[in-house]
Amino acid sequence: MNNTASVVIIGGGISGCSIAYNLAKKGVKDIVVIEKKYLTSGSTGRCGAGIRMQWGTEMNCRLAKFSTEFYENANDILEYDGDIEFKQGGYLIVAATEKEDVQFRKNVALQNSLGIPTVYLTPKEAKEIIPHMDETKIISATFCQKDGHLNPFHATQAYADAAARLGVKFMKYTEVTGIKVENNKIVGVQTDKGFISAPVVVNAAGGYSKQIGDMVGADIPVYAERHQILVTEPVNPIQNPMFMSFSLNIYCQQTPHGSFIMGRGDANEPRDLRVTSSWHFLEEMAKDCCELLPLLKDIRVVRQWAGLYCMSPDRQPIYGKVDNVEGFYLATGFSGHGFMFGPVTGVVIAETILGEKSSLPIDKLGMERFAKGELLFEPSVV
Amino acid sequence: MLEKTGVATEQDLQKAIPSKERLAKGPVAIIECFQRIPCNPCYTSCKKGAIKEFEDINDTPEINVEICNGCAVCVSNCPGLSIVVVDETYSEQEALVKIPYEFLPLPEEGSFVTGLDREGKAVCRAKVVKVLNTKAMDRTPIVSLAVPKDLSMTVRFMKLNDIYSDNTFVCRCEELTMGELRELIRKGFNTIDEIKRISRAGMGPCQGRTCRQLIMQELAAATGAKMSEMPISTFRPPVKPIKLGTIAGGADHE
Amino acid sequence: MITTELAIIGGGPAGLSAAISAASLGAKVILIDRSENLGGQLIKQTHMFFGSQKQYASIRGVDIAGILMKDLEKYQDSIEIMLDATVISVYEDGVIAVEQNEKYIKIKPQSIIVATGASEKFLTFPNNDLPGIYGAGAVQTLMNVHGVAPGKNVVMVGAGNIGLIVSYQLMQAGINVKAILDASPKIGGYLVHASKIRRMGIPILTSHTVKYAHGNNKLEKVTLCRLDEKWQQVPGSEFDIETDVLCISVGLSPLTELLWQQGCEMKYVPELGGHVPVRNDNLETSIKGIYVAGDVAGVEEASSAMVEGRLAGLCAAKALGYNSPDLEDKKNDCLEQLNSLRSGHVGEKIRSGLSKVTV
Amino acid sequence: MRIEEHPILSFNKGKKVNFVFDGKTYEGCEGEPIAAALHAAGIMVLGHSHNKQRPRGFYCAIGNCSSCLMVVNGQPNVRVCTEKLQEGMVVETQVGKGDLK
Repeated sequence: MNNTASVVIIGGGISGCSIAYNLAKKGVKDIVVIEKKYLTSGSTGRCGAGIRMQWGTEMNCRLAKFSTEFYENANDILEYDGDIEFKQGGYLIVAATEKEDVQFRKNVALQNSLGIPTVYLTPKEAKEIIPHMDETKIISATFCQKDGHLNPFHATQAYADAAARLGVKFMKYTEVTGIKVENNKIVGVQTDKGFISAPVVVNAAGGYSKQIGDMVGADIPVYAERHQILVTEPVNPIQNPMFMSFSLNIYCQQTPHGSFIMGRGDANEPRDLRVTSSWHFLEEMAKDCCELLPLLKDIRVVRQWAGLYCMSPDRQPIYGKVDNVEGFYLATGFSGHGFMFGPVTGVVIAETILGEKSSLPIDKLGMERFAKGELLFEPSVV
Repeated sequence: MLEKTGVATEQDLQKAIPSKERLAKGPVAIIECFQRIPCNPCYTSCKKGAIKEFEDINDTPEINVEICNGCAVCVSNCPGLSIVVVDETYSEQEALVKIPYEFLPLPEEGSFVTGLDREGKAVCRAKVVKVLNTKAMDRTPIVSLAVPKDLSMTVRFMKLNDIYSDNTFVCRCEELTMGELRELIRKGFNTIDEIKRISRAGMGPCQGRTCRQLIMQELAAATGAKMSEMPISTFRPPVKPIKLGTIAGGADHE
Repeated sequence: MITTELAIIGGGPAGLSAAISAASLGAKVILIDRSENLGGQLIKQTHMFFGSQKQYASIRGVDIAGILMKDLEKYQDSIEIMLDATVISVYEDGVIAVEQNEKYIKIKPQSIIVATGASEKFLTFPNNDLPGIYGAGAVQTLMNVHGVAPGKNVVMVGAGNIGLIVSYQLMQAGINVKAILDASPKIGGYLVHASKIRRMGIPILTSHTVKYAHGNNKLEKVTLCRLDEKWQQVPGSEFDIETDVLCISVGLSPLTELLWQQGCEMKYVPELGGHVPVRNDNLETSIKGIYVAGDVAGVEEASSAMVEGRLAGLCAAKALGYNSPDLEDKKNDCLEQLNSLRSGHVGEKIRSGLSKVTV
Repeated sequence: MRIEEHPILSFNKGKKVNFVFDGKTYEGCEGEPIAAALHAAGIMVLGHSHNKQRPRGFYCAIGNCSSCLMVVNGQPNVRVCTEKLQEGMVVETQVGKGDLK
C-alpha cells in the first residue's frame, strides 16, 4: 500500500469517485480513495438513482442542471467501456395537495427562467404521460423530459475507471480507524491496513460521515436515516418517466432493464446504521403503489433493501472546509440527493481543495451556515 | 517441422518475436514469414521504413522494431497474411492482436469470438475491439482482438462463434456467461457483491440460487481465495417473487 | 397477524417429523410448505430406504411420507398445515411473511424451525441452458409426481446417490439411460445402487465430464470427455452421445436464505454442501428460538433428516415450556440414532463437517 | 409423453381438461403443473431468455430458477412449473420480458 498520499478520500461511492476523478484531472498526483467494502457498497449502490432538475430553489436547479448535462455525456467524457444507462424519460411530479399545486406553479416559472424545460400539466395531461396512473388522486403535475435515471454501479465505475487511468489508487475492503491531527492540521489516516500520511482528507463517507468527522473532533450536524426501496421483476417498457409525489411520499421508476424501482422516505425510520428491511415498508409501498399506479398490482417484487440517507439540518449538502482542522474537507449531508449531485460534488470539492474560485453556486453550502443559523429552504424534497 | 505441418516452430518464431522491452513500449508488427519466396509488399508498403530494403526479391523480411510503430499497414498488404500487430500495452491483463480477416460476416465490434492458435486450436475467448475495413485495405479487413496477455504470441486467428463460453451460462436469469464472469474478475471485481452489482448476476427472479455458488467457485479458482473466507452477497427478502397486489391485498384484510 | 408458538418452515421429512414431535409434547404448531402436499422429496422416492427400523428401513420413501402423514393426523388439533404456501421472508422482528394462493399472510411465532431442505447445484459448460438439460430433482418431480417422461433418452451427470437413484427410477419409468458420468475418479453414491445400475447395462463413466451440449432449439447431443488425475480434460478424448435429456445431479446446497436474513451465524463447510448454520446439540442456531433440521443444516440422507426433525421439535417444544417425563430419553434416543446413522466409512464426511459447526 | 405403467407408483391424475398453447388446443390433467402438461405433449421449449433470446425449458421444476416464465391467461412471467392447469387456460410463449395488461 501507499504510505503517503497528497489527498485521501474516504468513501468509494459516487461522491468519492467523482472527487478523485476531478482532482486527478486537474493534475493532482498520489490520490488514494479508501473504501470500507467495495465501490458503491454504501448509499450509492442502494439509492434510487434518479436525477431531476425540478427543484424549488435557484441554486439546486443550477446544480442539478450541471449534473444532468454531465451525465448526458458521461460515457464519452469518462471514456467508459460500459454504459451508465442514463435514460431521460423525465420526472412526472404530481401535486396531491393545494399547497403543492401552488408551489409547483412557482417552481415551473423558476425552472423555465433557468432554461429547464419543465411543463405544468392537468391530471388529464399527466395521464397521457403515464397512462396507467389513477389521475383522480392528483390535482396537477409537472413534467421535465430531461430528468431521468441511471445505473449507479456503472456511473460510479465510470468515474473510478477514469480516475484509475489518471493514477488514482483505490483501496477496497479497507477501513479507516482513525485520522491523525497535529496542531490542528491533518497529518494522515490510520486504516486497518496501515497508516497513510496525507495533508488533505476528504470525508465522503455518506451515512458514516458523522463517525469520520468525530475522528478529527469536527461535530458535523448530520445523522444517518434508514430508507427502503423495492425492485420488481422486469417487464417490457410501459412507464417512461419517474413518477413522484412529495406529499404522497412515493417515487416509482421503470429502469431500462425493465424492472420497477420504488421507494419512499419515512421520518420515523431508525436513526442508526441499520440497513435491514421491514415488512411495514413492503406493505405500505405495495398499497400506495397499487392505488396510484393500479396496473402494477400484477408485477412481482423480487427484492427489497435499505440504505442510509445522510441527513443535514436543512436537507442540503455540506461542502467544504471545517474550521480548526486544516486539510479536512466535507462532501456530506446529501439527505438523499448525493447520487444526483455526484458530478457537482467532484467539481466543487476539487476546486475548493486547490483553492480555486468555485465555478458553481455553492457558497451557501458550507458548515458555517449552521453556526450562523442561515439554513437553506428547499421546498421540493421527498 | 514448418515444412511438414505448416505450423511455425518455436525456433522459427524466435526470429520473429521482438524483445520484452520492445513489446512493453507499444504496438509492433510481428512478421511470421520464414520461407524465401519472391515477394516484397511488406517492404514497399511500410511508410516508416521499418522493413529493411530487399536486396533480392526472395529475401525474408527483416524488421527494425525500433522504427516500427505498429501502424498495421503491412498487415493488410501482405499477400501471405503472415503479419500481425501485437500491442502488449493495451491494458494490464490484455494484449491487442490485430489480425487480417478475409471472411464474412465480419465480427461485430464489442462481441466475443474464439481466439485460435497457429494450429487452429481454440485457446481463449477474445473480445473484438475494432474492425477496420477501409478502401485502402482492399478487402483485407483488420480485426483487433483483446486477448489475455500471456497469449499475445499464441492467438493468430479467430472464429466467430464464441465456443469458449459465450454460451456457458453462470446466471440463467441475467444471462451472465462464464466468459463475461472471467472478464469481470480479470478487471478486478473480486467479490461476489461487486460482480452482482456490475453484472446483475444474482439479482434476477431466482435470487441467485443457480449462480451464487458458481460465481464463488470461479472467484476462488481465479483469486486463490478460500470459499470459507469469501464474503457472500446479501440474502434479501422476498425469497420468492410476490405480486404487489398480493401484498397490498393482504395488508387490507387486517 | 396470526400468532403461534412454533412455526415450521418446510414439510419434508425433517419438518414433518419436527411437527409431530413438537405437537406430541403439546406445542401449537403451524407447518408451512410451498408445495401442494407434504412429504418433500420423500414422495418422489420409489426405492427402499437404508438405516434401521427406527428410520423406516426397507420401506419406500413414498410410503414413509404416508406413515408420517398418519402420525401427523393424531395431532390435528395442535398442528395447522398451510400448503401451497411460500415463506417469502423472515423479518428482523421475527415476523414471517407468507404467500398462499396469491394471499399475503403474516405470522408471528415464538420459535421457528427452519427445515427448508436444499436446492440443486448447477453446472457450467457451453449451451448449459438448452431445454432438455434438467436438474435431477426436476426430472424426479416430473416423472414420479406428475407421471410425465422428461424425454426418451437420458445422460446422467453425477454418480452420487441421487444420480444413481434417479437413473434407476428413470429405467423404472421406461426411459432409457444411456450413461452416467462423474468427474470424480470414484463413484460417490452407495455401491449397491451402482451395481444395480450396472446390471442393467448402463455404463458409469468416472473421470468424465460434459464438454459441450449441442442442439438447435433443444438438446440433441452431448460431447463428453475424459479427465486426467488432476481433473483436467484430456485432449482428444472427446466423444458424442445423442440424447434429448441431460440430467444434472452434481450435489445440493442447503437452502439457507431465511437463516441469513435472520442473521444466524453461518459457516462454509463443503462436506455439508456449502454454507450452513452454526448450531448447538439442540439444533438451535446462534439466534435464540431459531432451530434447523434436515438438509438446510447440512446435506445428508432423508433418514437423518427425520431424526433431526424429531430432535429439533422436542427441543423447541421444551424451550416453549412443554415437558414430559421421558423427554430426556427421547432426546438421547435421537442423538444415538444420529450417531449410528453417521458412523462408519460413508458417514465420515458428515462427521467431519458437523464437527466444524456444532458448538 | 405420459408414463402409463409404473412398477411402484400409480398416478392419480385429475380429470382431463383442454387448454390452448400458442393457438393450438391440447389436453392435460387438471391440477398438474402447466409444464407437465406441455411436456406430456412433447413441448420442451417453454420460453426464451430476455437478452439473447435463447430457448429455455424448465430446470428446477419447483419455482426456484425462473427458466419457465410464460404468459398464462394474459398474465406475464408465470412460472409454469408450479402453476396448476385448469380447464380452458390460454398459455402463450412469452416474448421479451412480458407485458403488463
